[in-house]
Amino acid sequence: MERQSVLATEDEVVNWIEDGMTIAIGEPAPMAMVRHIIRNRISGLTIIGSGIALDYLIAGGCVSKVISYYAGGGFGVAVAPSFRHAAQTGELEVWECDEGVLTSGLEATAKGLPFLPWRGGVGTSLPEVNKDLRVMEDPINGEILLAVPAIHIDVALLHASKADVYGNVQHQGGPGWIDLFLRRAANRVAVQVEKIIPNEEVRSDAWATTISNADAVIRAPYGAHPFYSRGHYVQDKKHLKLYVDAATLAVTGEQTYIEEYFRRHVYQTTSHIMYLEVIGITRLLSLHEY
Amino acid sequence: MERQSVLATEDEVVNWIEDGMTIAIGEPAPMAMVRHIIRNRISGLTIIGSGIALDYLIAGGCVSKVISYYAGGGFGVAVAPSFRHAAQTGELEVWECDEGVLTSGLEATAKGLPFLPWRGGVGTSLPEVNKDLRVMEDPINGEILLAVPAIHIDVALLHASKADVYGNVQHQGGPGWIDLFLRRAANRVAVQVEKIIPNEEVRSDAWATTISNADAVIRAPYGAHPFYSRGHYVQDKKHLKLYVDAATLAVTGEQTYIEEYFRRHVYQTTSHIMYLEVIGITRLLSLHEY
Amino acid sequence: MRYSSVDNFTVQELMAVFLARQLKDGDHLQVGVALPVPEAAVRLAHIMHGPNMELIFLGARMNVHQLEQLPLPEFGWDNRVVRWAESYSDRGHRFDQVKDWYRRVFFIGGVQVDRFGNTNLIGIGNDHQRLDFRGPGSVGTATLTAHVGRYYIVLNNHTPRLLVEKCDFISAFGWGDGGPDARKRLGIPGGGPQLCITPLCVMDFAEDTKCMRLMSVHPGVTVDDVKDATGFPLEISDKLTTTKIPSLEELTILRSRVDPHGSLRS
Amino acid sequence: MRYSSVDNFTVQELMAVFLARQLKDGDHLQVGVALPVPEAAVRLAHIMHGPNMELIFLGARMNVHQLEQLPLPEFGWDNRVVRWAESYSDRGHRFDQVKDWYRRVFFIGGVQVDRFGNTNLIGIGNDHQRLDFRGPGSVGTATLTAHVGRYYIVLNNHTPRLLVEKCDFISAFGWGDGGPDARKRLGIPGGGPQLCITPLCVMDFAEDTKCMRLMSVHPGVTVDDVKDATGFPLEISDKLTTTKIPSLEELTILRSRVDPHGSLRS
Repeated sequence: MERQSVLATEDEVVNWIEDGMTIAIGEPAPMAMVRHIIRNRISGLTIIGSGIALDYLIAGGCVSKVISYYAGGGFGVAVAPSFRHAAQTGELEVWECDEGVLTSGLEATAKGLPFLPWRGGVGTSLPEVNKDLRVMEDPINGEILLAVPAIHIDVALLHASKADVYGNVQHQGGPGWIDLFLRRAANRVAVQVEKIIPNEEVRSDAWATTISNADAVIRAPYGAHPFYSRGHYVQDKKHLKLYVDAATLAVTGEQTYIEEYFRRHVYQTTSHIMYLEVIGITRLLSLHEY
Repeated sequence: MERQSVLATEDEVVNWIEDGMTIAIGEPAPMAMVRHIIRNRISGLTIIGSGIALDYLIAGGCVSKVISYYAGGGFGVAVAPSFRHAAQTGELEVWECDEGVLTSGLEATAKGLPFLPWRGGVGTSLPEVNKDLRVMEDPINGEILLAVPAIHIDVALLHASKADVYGNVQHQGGPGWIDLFLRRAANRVAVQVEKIIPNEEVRSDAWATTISNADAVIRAPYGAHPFYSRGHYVQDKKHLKLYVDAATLAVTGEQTYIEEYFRRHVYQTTSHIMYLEVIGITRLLSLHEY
Repeated sequence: MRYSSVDNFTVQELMAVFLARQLKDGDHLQVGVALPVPEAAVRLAHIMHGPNMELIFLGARMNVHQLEQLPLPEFGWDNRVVRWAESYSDRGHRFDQVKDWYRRVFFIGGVQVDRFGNTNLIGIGNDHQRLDFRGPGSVGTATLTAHVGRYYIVLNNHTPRLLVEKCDFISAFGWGDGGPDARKRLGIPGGGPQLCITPLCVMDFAEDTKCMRLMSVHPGVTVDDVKDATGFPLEISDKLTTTKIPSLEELTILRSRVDPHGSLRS
Repeated sequence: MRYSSVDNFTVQELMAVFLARQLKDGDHLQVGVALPVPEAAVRLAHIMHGPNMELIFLGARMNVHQLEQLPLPEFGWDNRVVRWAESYSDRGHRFDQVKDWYRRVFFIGGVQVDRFGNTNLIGIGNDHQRLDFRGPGSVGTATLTAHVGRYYIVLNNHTPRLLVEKCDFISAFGWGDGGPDARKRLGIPGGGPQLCITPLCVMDFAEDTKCMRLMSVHPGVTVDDVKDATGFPLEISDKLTTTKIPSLEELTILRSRVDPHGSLRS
């Protein structure tokens, strides 16, 4: 009898994901898996995510609802273009929240509770535009709070520095702020990593283990590209501008550029490694952190 | 202008503590400060603490109320002797809880909330014997939960491996399970450490920093004695047996031994360093971890 | 108690081996302080059939299946066990992932245990502020027993004062006033107590009433011995057996790799 | 906007220096992404008079008073700033110590800001599911503004569409419908918005009404310029002044140690 490895392929993990599920996207963005979801034409998803990484999935036609605190843009646009367009036309349902409201709902799930109270958002429009939030009086002092319902996640997809094959994950420079909230609230978690390390390296610094019992570990060097991965590379601004420009044109009716973008980077490739070949080693190595 | 050091003496920290305050005792036990509280004959305290470390403060006459989830004994007794006696005679008020109830109250404070809901304890006697706990229905699904009121701490006293003089604390082998809850709920926190380290060592592994902005850092090598300090020494079983036997005799009416214990280890010394001299370097060095 | 069988094992060894057999590969095993029988059981199971078990001690998570020896800690708070850690199970937020505790298995004792598996660590008496016997407190048991997938009541004694009709106080809710939906009615998700293991016998909970029921007596113990030592009328299983003794392999591994210092034999 | 003063500083530089002067030693300074003026202000204050300030970026806590240069990040999510970390401010539990946020200072923008300092990052329009302009979302502002000791509204533009009578949606509660007890009535502990700083002027909130009030105009800007650019009737402070320009020392440090690449000059 042996201890079982949880090392998995992109295909194995994408097979967990069914149309209509709630999928959480961490930060740094697990772009290898994001692209694989788009490539597999999964649709009707509820996405917990933010920024341009969220925008990819919307542009890719995968999303019908977002639970998002932030979909900012950059590269000349104030708001992620596909998100903005789909939200304005009503194609996309937006579960409006702020970070503290979202994490309260995630913590409720992780703690096995139907709700958690939160003060941030009292006095704002959040409970008006999001009917799942209830204004409540606390049962002890009668203070006004928001009751945030438990938010459930079917699969959380995260990107990190390294992991052993048993699902012990270690981040360099700290995990993204929301990743551990997502992990704790998710039924299953798959973590892309830059590098697989031996179990002995995990044990040598157990405090550095940020996630244990990941359900799958996927080897994906440069797997956050075109975003950053702490300790490894910075974001690829040129590539992101390419995407943002194409997506911005698409919502004005000019679909050519975004179609070409997805064809070249997603549909014509079948795996993350093939994607990296398209990007090219010269570009990748130019993204060094320091 | 310079960045200010928070390095402090035992006297400076004990001056924060007034009769009747709520003081939290971490784990490993910050025994240098526990002894200094007894030495300064502070009384009427509400203590959040556990086990034999809590028992010292009760035997030392400092405590009128405990918020405790566990006051187990060891060394031949099932329950900490002074705690057991004082609780049975009614001298000591016990705010009955379990770990999850306690941490919910501490988290409520840290989150700026008047209460947090918790499921653990539903169906038990806890809300009957602790009237501060309320059985509530959650405002979303109507599930039965306990509402735990925010628990406030005036000063938390903790023991850790190392810190810089700016209050960045790093534990070896992880902090005690409750220490960070206490830290987050406390108005002020003082941390005894085995060693002061340079700020550069902190920065070299920022993820290892478990507490930042400690209000005071006290240099106290062997400061958890007779308890363990992870990465440094194991507990001193002989010394603990001496204490437990003396405290057990005391509650049967024979005060001689506990008085002698306190005289020798607390009242006749004026500082932690003098206490270590009483214990002796030979005994201390015999407590090596591996 | 020492049995005069060929193997000459102690009742603690019998209990540890029995308990080890209840544990399944993949279980996450959480043992509190000062419980040598469960401590030995989880180690034995981990070695014998649990390469994917997770052992949780003092806030550390470990998988030590490959180690030659997994010796019992010398005392409850022996922090040397954390040297095996792969991660810390709470990192300062012990209760932030109870959702996944359906994978956890827990072990609990008490100063009183009632016929429905409710347990009391608060104390004995009528007036909470003036107890006849003040117990150590609930530790994490109210919370753990509410959420873990299943748990086992493990007792060092078997007396009518310990196994009572009704606890003076309940610090961990077992099957309440009985019935298979006792926990569901209160919305308590965990699977509840499965067995009660004592130096005399093993008891389970009857499916319909969730009353404690004698399932097996240890070698040399009679049903009347158990009845006399129990403070409530005990149901008897129609499949009543004698507790299966340790195999040679189990006892060998227990003594050589888990309990080389003989804690369970003293 | 570039001023043709002797120093030839830009309005962004003016705003950054003004804001730096509002910050006190000991403040914990939290800057969101893509806000170069506050980013520069906290760095400048830290160097000039804040050796005990704490800078919080991207979940990392740092004190970098002793560094020669504290350059602005190249883009919002430039993780290289975490190389200065002494600890991580959340370690996976961002909101577990809001109690201590009375020491924090925060900076906020919006797609709309109303006369009582309520801000809107949700969007513009009547129907939330079919907005005319969909904003980026609340980020952490609803929570941060509820708890931080004080905060500053910092805007890159000053137009009647941005500074409105009433926000279509409120994502961060400022002074509600006005009055000094607007926050207290709702039990919101944070100190609320203190000033609104735009490319034209600085506005405070009148003590009695908590209405936005013109406090100082930037050099070369008239009161009428500000009134014309504001979507609500603006109160004028009886202590109205011209915003004090940067000193030579401030501008030198800003340009040499904080903004060597000239982000605020482009």
